Amino acid sequence: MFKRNISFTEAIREAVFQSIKKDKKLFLMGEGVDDPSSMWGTIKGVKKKFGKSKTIEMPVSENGMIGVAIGSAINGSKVLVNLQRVEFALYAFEQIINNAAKTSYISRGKHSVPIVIRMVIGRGWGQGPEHGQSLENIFSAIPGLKVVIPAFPEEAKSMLIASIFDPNPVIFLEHRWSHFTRGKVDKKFKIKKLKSFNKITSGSKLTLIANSVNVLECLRVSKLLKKYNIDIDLFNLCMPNPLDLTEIIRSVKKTKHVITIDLSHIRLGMGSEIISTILENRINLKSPPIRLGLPFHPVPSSRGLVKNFYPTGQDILYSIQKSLKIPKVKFSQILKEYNLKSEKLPIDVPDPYFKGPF
Amino acid sequence: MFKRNISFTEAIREAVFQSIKKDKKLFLMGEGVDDPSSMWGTIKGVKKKFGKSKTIEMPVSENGMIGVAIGSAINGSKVLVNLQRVEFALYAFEQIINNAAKTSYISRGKHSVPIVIRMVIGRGWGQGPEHGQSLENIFSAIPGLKVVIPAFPEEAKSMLIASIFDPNPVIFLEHRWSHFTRGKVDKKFKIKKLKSFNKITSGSKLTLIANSVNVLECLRVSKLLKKYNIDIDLFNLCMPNPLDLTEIIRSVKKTKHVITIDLSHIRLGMGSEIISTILENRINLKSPPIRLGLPFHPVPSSRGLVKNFYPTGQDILYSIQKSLKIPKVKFSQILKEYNLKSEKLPIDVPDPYFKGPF
Amino acid sequence: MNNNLIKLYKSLYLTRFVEETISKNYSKGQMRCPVHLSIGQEACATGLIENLKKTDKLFSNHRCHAHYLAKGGNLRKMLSEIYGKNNGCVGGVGGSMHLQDQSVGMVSSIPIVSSAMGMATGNALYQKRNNLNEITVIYCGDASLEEGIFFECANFASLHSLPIIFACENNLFSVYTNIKERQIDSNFKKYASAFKIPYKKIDGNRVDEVYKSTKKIINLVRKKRKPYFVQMDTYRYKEHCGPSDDDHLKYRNSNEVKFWQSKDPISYAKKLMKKNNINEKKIKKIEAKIEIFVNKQFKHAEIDKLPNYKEASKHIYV
Amino acid sequence: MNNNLIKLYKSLYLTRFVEETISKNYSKGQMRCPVHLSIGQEACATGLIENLKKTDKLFSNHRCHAHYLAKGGNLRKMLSEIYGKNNGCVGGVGGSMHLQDQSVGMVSSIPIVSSAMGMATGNALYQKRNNLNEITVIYCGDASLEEGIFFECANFASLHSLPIIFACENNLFSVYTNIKERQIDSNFKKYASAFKIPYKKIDGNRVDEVYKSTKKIINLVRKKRKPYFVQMDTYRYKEHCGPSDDDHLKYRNSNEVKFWQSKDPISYAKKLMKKNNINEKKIKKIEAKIEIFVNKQFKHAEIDKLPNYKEASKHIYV
Ligand SMILES: Cc1ncc(C[n+]2csc(CCOP(=O)(O)OP(=O)(O)O)c2C)c(N)n1
Ligand SMILES: Cc1ncc(C[n+]2csc(CCOP(=O)(O)OP(=O)(O)O)c2C)c(N)n1
Ligand SMILES: [Mg+2]
Ligand SMILES: [Mg+2]
Repeated sequence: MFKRNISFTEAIREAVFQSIKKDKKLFLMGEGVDDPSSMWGTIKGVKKKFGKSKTIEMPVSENGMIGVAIGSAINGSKVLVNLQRVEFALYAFEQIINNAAKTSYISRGKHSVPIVIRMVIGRGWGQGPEHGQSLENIFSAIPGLKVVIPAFPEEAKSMLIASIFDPNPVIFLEHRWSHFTRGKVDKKFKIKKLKSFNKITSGSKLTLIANSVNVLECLRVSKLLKKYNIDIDLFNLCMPNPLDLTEIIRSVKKTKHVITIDLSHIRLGMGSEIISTILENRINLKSPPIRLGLPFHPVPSSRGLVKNFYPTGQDILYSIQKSLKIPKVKFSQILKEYNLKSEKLPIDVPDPYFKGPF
Repeated sequence: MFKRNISFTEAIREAVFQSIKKDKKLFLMGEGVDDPSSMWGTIKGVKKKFGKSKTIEMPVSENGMIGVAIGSAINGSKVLVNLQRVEFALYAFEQIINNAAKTSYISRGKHSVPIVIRMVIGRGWGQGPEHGQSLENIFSAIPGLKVVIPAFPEEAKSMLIASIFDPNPVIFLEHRWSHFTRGKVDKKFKIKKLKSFNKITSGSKLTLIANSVNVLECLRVSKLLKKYNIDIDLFNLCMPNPLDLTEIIRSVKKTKHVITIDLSHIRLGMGSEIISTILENRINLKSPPIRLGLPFHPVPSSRGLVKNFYPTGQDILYSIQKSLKIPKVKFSQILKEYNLKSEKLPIDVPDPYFKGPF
Repeated sequence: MNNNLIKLYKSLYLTRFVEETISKNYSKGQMRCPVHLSIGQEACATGLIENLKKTDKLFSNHRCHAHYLAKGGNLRKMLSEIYGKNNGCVGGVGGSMHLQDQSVGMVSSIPIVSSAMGMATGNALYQKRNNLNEITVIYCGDASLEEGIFFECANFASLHSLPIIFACENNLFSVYTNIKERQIDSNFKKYASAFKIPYKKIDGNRVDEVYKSTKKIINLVRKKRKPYFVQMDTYRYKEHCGPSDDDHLKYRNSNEVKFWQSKDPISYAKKLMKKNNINEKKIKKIEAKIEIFVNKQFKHAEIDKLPNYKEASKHIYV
Repeated sequence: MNNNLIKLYKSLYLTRFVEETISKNYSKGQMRCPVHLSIGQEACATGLIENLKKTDKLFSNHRCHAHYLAKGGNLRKMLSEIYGKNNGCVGGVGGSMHLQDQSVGMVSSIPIVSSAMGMATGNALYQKRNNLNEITVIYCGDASLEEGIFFECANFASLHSLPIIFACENNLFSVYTNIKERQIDSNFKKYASAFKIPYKKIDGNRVDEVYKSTKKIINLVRKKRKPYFVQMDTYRYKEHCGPSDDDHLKYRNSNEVKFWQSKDPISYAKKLMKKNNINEKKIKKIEAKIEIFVNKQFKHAEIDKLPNYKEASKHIYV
């Protein structure tokens, strides 16, 4: 296994290039699919390398575009659709929910819809209310869709490949800040099975569940706490739909403490489903579950207003303290070390730690 | 207070007529808004009574239509939009989520969007996968929207009036089966405050939360159990967004037993939010919470396939037994009485009990 | 010519008889799903689809019985589906509004107005990209031209020169609402022209005209790989949804109703046959055979079993 | 005439200078939100909007600075918004893409392509229903004509004869993508005709032509209460989003770029003024005054405070 340190962007691009090579039925579709930005470089050069038949430039017509993707796919094409922001998909909810999600069900499996809809979640630099939503909980409330959210470059590559070769419609959510992360990525092309969770760190004290950029913050926290003998079972909820909670149930049975972090709003977020399921499973927690995530209002633009909006490492630490009742003295030491290590950077750009390498 | 026994349909119609009289800024909009069916009679005769300026017939263009409603409303019109099925709104998610929900927020309250979007939830008679969804959990995951779901004629009237006179965008969900219910309804026009829950029966043994037609079934169950000294705190979750759980928390603190029934899928349904919140509030339940609702797949058409799809009175009874551990003998007696009273009717039409009067 | 006429008549009569039988038996309460009958509109389906190859792909909407049958869809499976039975073409999950039969290229019927439009356009893209000798036909109603997705698809189909026919059945109504209340007029050429898509208006009640005109159009689309818009004016006899007449509601002008009844596609085709020396006896024989066949399929569907509820949770994913 | 020219020039120059200053200062990292500059396209905004009354209502998209300013929007509030400050026109929640100023009829800017279209049409419906002497103008880009909602709104506006102007700035591009890859051609008359909406194409870089043509159109729309489609061809100088040039990316033909630069709307207006005997000195004086004013507003915005984070959870509901 040959692993190199590459960026998330490069990992996505490698997945795309290798998938095109593997399966000539695959092509790309989107607004600006071969423009100089090419989804922030993630699909740069596809046309140059594979010819113009592999990229279809689309008019700014999202609902029609998704319909076209579905119609091509039920015939045997594999289609990778590229949307620069999750919000643009709102125009296409009709096609996504009525047709992409239900075609297999209604046709009794005779038709499949092997499309992947890449959507980027905006954050920072004043994205604001209509360029900063994630909506993963909404897509996860629709049976028939798969929803994939990679956090690390390695996941980005392997999960994009798995999504492309999955016969079902996949909503593939990339956080804009994830694009900057770096990490070791296997050079090989491999189709792995998609699973709901990737375990990031192991521990016995507390189960921590997050995804996308929040996992990076959790990882930092988990590593720090390890030094203080607080070992954490950290899970990346990288496929919230379909949701298989077996591993989480097992973990919480062991730790008896659980914290979830939603990428979107806490309200009706993945955390609510996870925690309800845990409770239905008769697990006696030692302290109440805690949900973190976004408060229930639109994303404001100004950096002054996003203070207290996104969960931070500190928020996570405080929640862990609350759950585990870490002694005050010890906790203030932890907090001190955390604050020392995290640079004081503007709130609206990714923390350098986020770049990895992971 | 003069109350008559009228149907849900008549209650809606009375609310519409009285509201038009009260506020000349109100008008109706929709596909077939003044056709012979006129939303199953709920808005019959508006044009005849109030003139054609009160009804705007719309092309079959849902996204444009909602946009037009919003644009009229921010100026001071009140708009009541009528959609025969929830699914038709999928075309309009863009306008609902981007503009209806966010206009007040973005304009810092300078604009308001006093629109009500009535949508009917289909069930029975083979509605199938694209005419039988409810999606209330999805609308409730969007901050800025209000979501209202009346169960009884009285609620239908008072909550529709309240929705019309609310300055915010309201998704008003009517279950098709609710239209047939009858009950006492105050003749007066009154603008009441919208609240998340209406308490239907009071009790100390268990907290039961449902909405729409499921409340009717719960009411039947609750009345029956009362005879057996099992008194239930039954709540109608008639406004899932914004969600105020104060009353529920109080009730569960008392009963220590909770069951939720979602109108839509259990997965990421209102039950998940309610149960997570209860747990976060450090309430020690005496038995695990139970969530009922729809399994996580599309709505099939055939009456053969909807068996086991919608929660029934029996399902509710079994869940209550599971939660309260009702002695076997007693429970089989209860079940027997329940079965005696509920007629054996086809699964795909409303039970006569559902008609009320309530 | 005569053979052709007979073929067309068979398809017309089959459709009419099937739907009349649905209408007749619906009140027995065994077909427990909404039905949108095409009675009166059959020639739009038959005339065009008779020119298609089995490999050509068809998409439809809520009013899909006629399209399904004209394309050669299995009748037993259609009826079983409407009856909600396990032999239904989609096992009972869809009902009347979701008919499909892969084996004959009847790809999908979607009861959300215009929702199949995007899929059909994507299908045509697939055909073009893979140099198939197939074409795609999307049947749609007059109201479907009010949904934005139609314009998005028309633009894309024209821009990429796709082999797709937008086959619009203009019955002047969306449910109870006249087109005058929804569009500026009922000449759809203006929409086609907006995307430089060639257009033809055809009397949708004359099966020979539909057949002849669309034969040429289909050949053109097949050869030139480019879209075409066909407007077929026609009229529905029954209520929008359900088995009955609803003329007592008076949302349609009674002269208009009479006018269209005088143009009944079945009577018209019959006259045509007679003109071509196909005698009454022969016609009766054809009809009788169809009736026997159809009645048998209804019997089958009636006695088919309800699907097992466990099927309901299958195929959510492939 | 001269007074008019001067008024137009002031608006043009204000817009240009404000945006040049944004461009110049952006790299300082204090305007922390995406900006879509209209440099090169100013005459489309100025020429038309100068004819509007304060009570007329304007809607815009992501590229809204010029529209906001031409409509008389408060500059300080605009800049404070872009700086993410508490004096911003929407208190910092929106940033550059959500400019609005109720006091001058700048109703809303929505950065989702075509999303404001429905609201604008609804606004025109309101004006018509209430017999107001107002009209509505929706500014939109060439790409916005690819979204289905545009057609839905055009149909409705025409059907109900609403006082709305679809003011389309055709800068030939959607981000980096030429209109040729998105639409069959760039003559939008075909879309307007599909709904029998009167149409006029105007050179969007000549403020006098925009002004004169739209004056007539606005009068017509105001009197006749019916929609109009105005196509203004123009060109953006800077990158789609951001403060810089991006000609090195070569997605636009360099001759094309040069051609449009030779048609610069500011230079053109200057020449016009000179022709009308407004001398260089007078022009310089106008410019200097604007520059002083603008620079002062930038200073204000820079020193405005960041909003309190507690504001972020307000106004979710009215
Ligand atoms: C998006 C959407 N809006 C509304 C409806 C309700 N509806 C069902 S059929 C129909 C009429 C469609 O008219 P047309 O397209 O002309 O077809 P026709 O019924 O006349 O054959 C309508 C409005 C729907 N199914 N989907
Ligand atoms: C629905 C939607 N799709 C895509 C985008 C991304 N986007 C932002 S601006 C833009 C270009 C729009 O082009 P045009 O309407 O011509 O306006 P211009 O930028 O040229 O002024 C695009 C595609 C968006 N904001 N909204
Ligand atoms: Mg019709
Ligand atoms: Mg443009």
